[in-house]
Amino acid sequence: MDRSKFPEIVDGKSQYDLDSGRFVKIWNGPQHPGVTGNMALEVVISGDEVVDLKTHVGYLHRGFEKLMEQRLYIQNFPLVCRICVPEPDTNEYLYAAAVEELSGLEVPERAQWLRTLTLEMSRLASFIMWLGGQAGSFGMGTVGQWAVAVRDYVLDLFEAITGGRIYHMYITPGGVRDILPEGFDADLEDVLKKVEKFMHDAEIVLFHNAVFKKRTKGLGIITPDMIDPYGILGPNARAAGSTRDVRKDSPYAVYDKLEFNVIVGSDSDAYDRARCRFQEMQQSIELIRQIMEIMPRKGSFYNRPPNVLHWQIPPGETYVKAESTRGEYGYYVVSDGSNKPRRVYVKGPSYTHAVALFEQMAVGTNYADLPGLMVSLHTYPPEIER
Amino acid sequence: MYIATKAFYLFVSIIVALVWGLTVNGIVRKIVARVHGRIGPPVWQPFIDIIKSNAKRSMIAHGVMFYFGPVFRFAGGLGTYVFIPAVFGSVVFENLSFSGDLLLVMYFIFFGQLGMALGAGEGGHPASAIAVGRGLAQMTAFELPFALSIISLATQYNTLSITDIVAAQQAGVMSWTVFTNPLATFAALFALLGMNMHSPFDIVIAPQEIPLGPPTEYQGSLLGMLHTNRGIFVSAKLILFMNLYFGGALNLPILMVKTFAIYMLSVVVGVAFPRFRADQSIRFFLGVPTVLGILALLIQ
Amino acid sequence: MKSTENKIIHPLENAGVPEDQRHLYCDASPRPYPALNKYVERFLNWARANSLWILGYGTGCGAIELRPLLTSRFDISQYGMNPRPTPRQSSVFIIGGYLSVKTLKRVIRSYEQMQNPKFVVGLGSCTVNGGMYWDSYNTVNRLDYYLPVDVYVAGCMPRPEAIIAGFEKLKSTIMAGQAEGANEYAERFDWYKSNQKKIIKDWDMPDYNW
Amino acid sequence: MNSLIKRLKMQFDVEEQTQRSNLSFINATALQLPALLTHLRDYEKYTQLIFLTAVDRIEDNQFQLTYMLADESSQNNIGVRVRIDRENAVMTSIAHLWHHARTYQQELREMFGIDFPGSPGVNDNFILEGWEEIPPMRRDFDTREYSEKTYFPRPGRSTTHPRTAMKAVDPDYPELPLMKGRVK
Repeated sequence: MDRSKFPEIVDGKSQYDLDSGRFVKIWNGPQHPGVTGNMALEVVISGDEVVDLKTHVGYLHRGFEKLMEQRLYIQNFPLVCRICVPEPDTNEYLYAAAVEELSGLEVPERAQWLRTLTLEMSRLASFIMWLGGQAGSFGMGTVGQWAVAVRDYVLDLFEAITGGRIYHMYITPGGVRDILPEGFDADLEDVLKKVEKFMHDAEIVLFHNAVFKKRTKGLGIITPDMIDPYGILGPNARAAGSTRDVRKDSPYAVYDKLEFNVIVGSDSDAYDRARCRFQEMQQSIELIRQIMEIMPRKGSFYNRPPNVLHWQIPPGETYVKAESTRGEYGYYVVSDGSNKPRRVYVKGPSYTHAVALFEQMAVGTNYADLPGLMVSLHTYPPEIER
Repeated sequence: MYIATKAFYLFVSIIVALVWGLTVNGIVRKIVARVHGRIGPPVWQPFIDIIKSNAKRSMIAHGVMFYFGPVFRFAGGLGTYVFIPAVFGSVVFENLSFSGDLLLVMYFIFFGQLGMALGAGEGGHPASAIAVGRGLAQMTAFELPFALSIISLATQYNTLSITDIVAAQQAGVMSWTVFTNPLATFAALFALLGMNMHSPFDIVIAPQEIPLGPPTEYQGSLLGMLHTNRGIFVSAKLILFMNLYFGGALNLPILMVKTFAIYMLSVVVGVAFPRFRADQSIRFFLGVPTVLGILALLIQ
Repeated sequence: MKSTENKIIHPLENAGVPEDQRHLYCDASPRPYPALNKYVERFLNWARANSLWILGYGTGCGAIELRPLLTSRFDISQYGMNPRPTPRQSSVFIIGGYLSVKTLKRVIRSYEQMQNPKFVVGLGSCTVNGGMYWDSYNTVNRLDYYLPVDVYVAGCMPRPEAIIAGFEKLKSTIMAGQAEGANEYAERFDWYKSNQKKIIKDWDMPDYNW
Repeated sequence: MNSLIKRLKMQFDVEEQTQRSNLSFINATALQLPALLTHLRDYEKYTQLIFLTAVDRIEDNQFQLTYMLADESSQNNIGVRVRIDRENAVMTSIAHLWHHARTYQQELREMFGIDFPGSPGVNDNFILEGWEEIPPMRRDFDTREYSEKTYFPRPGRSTTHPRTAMKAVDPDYPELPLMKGRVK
């Protein structure tokens, strides 16, 4: 982009003179309803235009990676889902997959299907909440309210399967914790119909809304040549024409047995990204229906690991990845042969989106568009600082 | 004696307007909640909020102008109301309409905002300052179609007195301004959308962007005063529009029905639209509404 | 701004702030405000309990359950609760779970900017004893060492129903006139400050925030 | 994947270890790392830096840095492992290759104390604030001891070892008590 009218950057810091009266520095957050979660934006504006932005993270740092080194492998299993609150199942799956790969533990077929089901459901729930957030950040509280309510129906399903609304602790190393309850199919279909009705309404009220189009079209454009230098992943990259989707490229669980297309956009402005995510929601619903149709209903769902209190995993290291709603989510697990992991590194896709990319994209936008732009990148702070 | 009676009547009138304004606010919150799929707060919630705001024990100040902000705002709301005849032909509710005309009322609508701007600027919160800038710019924009509409009305009725304008509309429903001068009415209704600060024109108080806008720093009884003003000012604006465009009211029930119906316009638009940015809303007001206003003026 | 209170209990130095900015901040400790006449206070407490404004600050993962709570499913606005985006106007501070030291600093600033009857609800086990992160190097273990807490809602994560029950508890406490956390904070100001300063190593903010 | 490793071995002095068909790790020296990464990025289509992190190999008195790259189709991953000295932990910055490498290096500087001279803003606070101890992710930092010393632990918590905790629930522990009778 043309930076000639913005302050010069020296050593990663923008050189602006606050005393000149041309610039105002504003802190958006951490106590600010406009930022997603608990993070802060240090914004410098000139008039209505953002001339510099710095993201401050670390408000949610709990030291997960350190804590995981202190705990047994099985003790980490309830810990990992806390890393990403709106979509915990990806973390559970990845941790389980990494441990299984290092220890050579087999996973029964049926457990893989159940895992895929919960993964898709959590993707759907997370997307619904994102849609509400995107609408809310542009002042469309109605869709925001509807979205959270509809997401709650999905959470009810999770409660029926796993007993937990937010944290499920369902996907354990070796399989899953339980099978589907009685009458789940009918409940699921019921909820999917509700979600579809909501999406139909949202399409009319939001995507066909002139004001929404006016606000989002042309806002925060990601060009294809930005994808690699900024490490952009997931729908943000796909809206710019990339076809990377971990579910398709290196299928995990049973994604290779499902039929779906990678959703690719063209413009990658905020509207196009919203559109892509909206289509991914529809795709999620279709995938859930597919899974329910061809999922095996009999067989083992859990391969018992050896006594988990003395479970020592042979030395090695691995990197496993899965597609979350924000993009590729990865776990890098190093084992040194003891009963505790040597190192667990969690790679959340928001890490690059919220810091390096957002700091770049925000420059030159209108101050009033910042919250909408931020939500349109779909970032969750907890996976940045962990 | 006359003055004492008059003052008493005025007091009653203000209290009624305040209660009605707050009740409308409560009902609107309830309706919006139902659209959201919620139960919503009780209708009397605005009253509790005001009591609670005044029940705050500690208070902070940012200088003299900080205190004056809500006072000016309240004076603006009060001033708007007392120079409008609330109920046509009623002794109690005619207020001070004999001594003020449309221009004075328009001045008072502006006055409150300016006072608020001064006070909020003193508060020192950058978000307030930004919001004040946006608010004044947007207000100037929607004031234009409104003013054009008022001028059109003045030429139509050949007077600036609100009482006379109401009197001229008493011949029946078809003599209301909305039917005799629809262009001016629509221009003014667009301006009302801006005045009521519902979406899409609520960028001034957008909580996602500049937390709450001008009143960010206000708390305690100052906030209570702002909330009280919100009741009176809503009543005043709605009654003004009812008088100018919808034939006024002959008694309180009609006033309630008509003002509520006018307010519902803002509410319906508000729940169905995201908000405009300040520059976009200014462009909007200077577009269709202004053209409507100019046309109304030309036709007259 | 200078304090308008003449009664200075304990002069504060604001040592964490650069010298040329110290005059911008308050230099007086907070003071407790006595309750008014019994019957007046009872009425005011009723109003306070029925118009709880929540500070919109999601400090941790508990914030995710506040959304269903504030929206259609569990709509707490029917009990007169509303999110407010600014600490000046809010009366309830919901600590949504674990507090990292960095967040605690902002929480203290936000809390001190709230006006006198103010209440703190600690959400989740992590505010009680550190919960799942009890041995983490970055999260505090006991919230009540840093802020006066009125109600704890245990669980990880507490369900919305539990949070509503917590609010009911808070309401009854307020109506009984026992939710005097702000006064307690003022009375034991030195103790709270010393605890806070013990874990916030770089204290670069004023000692008391108006 | 195999042909890539062969090509790399011809140009660089690397060892490789294949974990999966689509994941390989190669060991390189710190000196050849920038050249290796540039080569992978520009000629082998490994255009994306997925992450950069460190593992504390305290027993060897070394840090292991892992640079995880993904190829254009994001099908294959290659992890480049580099060992550097633990006492004087300095590494070449790769912020000029990828913009987001800056934050990874900032984080490593903070959590492990590894310096990356020339990386923009590497000495700024990223996650922690006012940290005075040794960098917390180093193995010799005891988080539990620090927490107990600092954060006023609430009395009453005795042990967390699951053996005792689970015994308290179910006396006949030897089998997995929670799964009993559910496995079909």
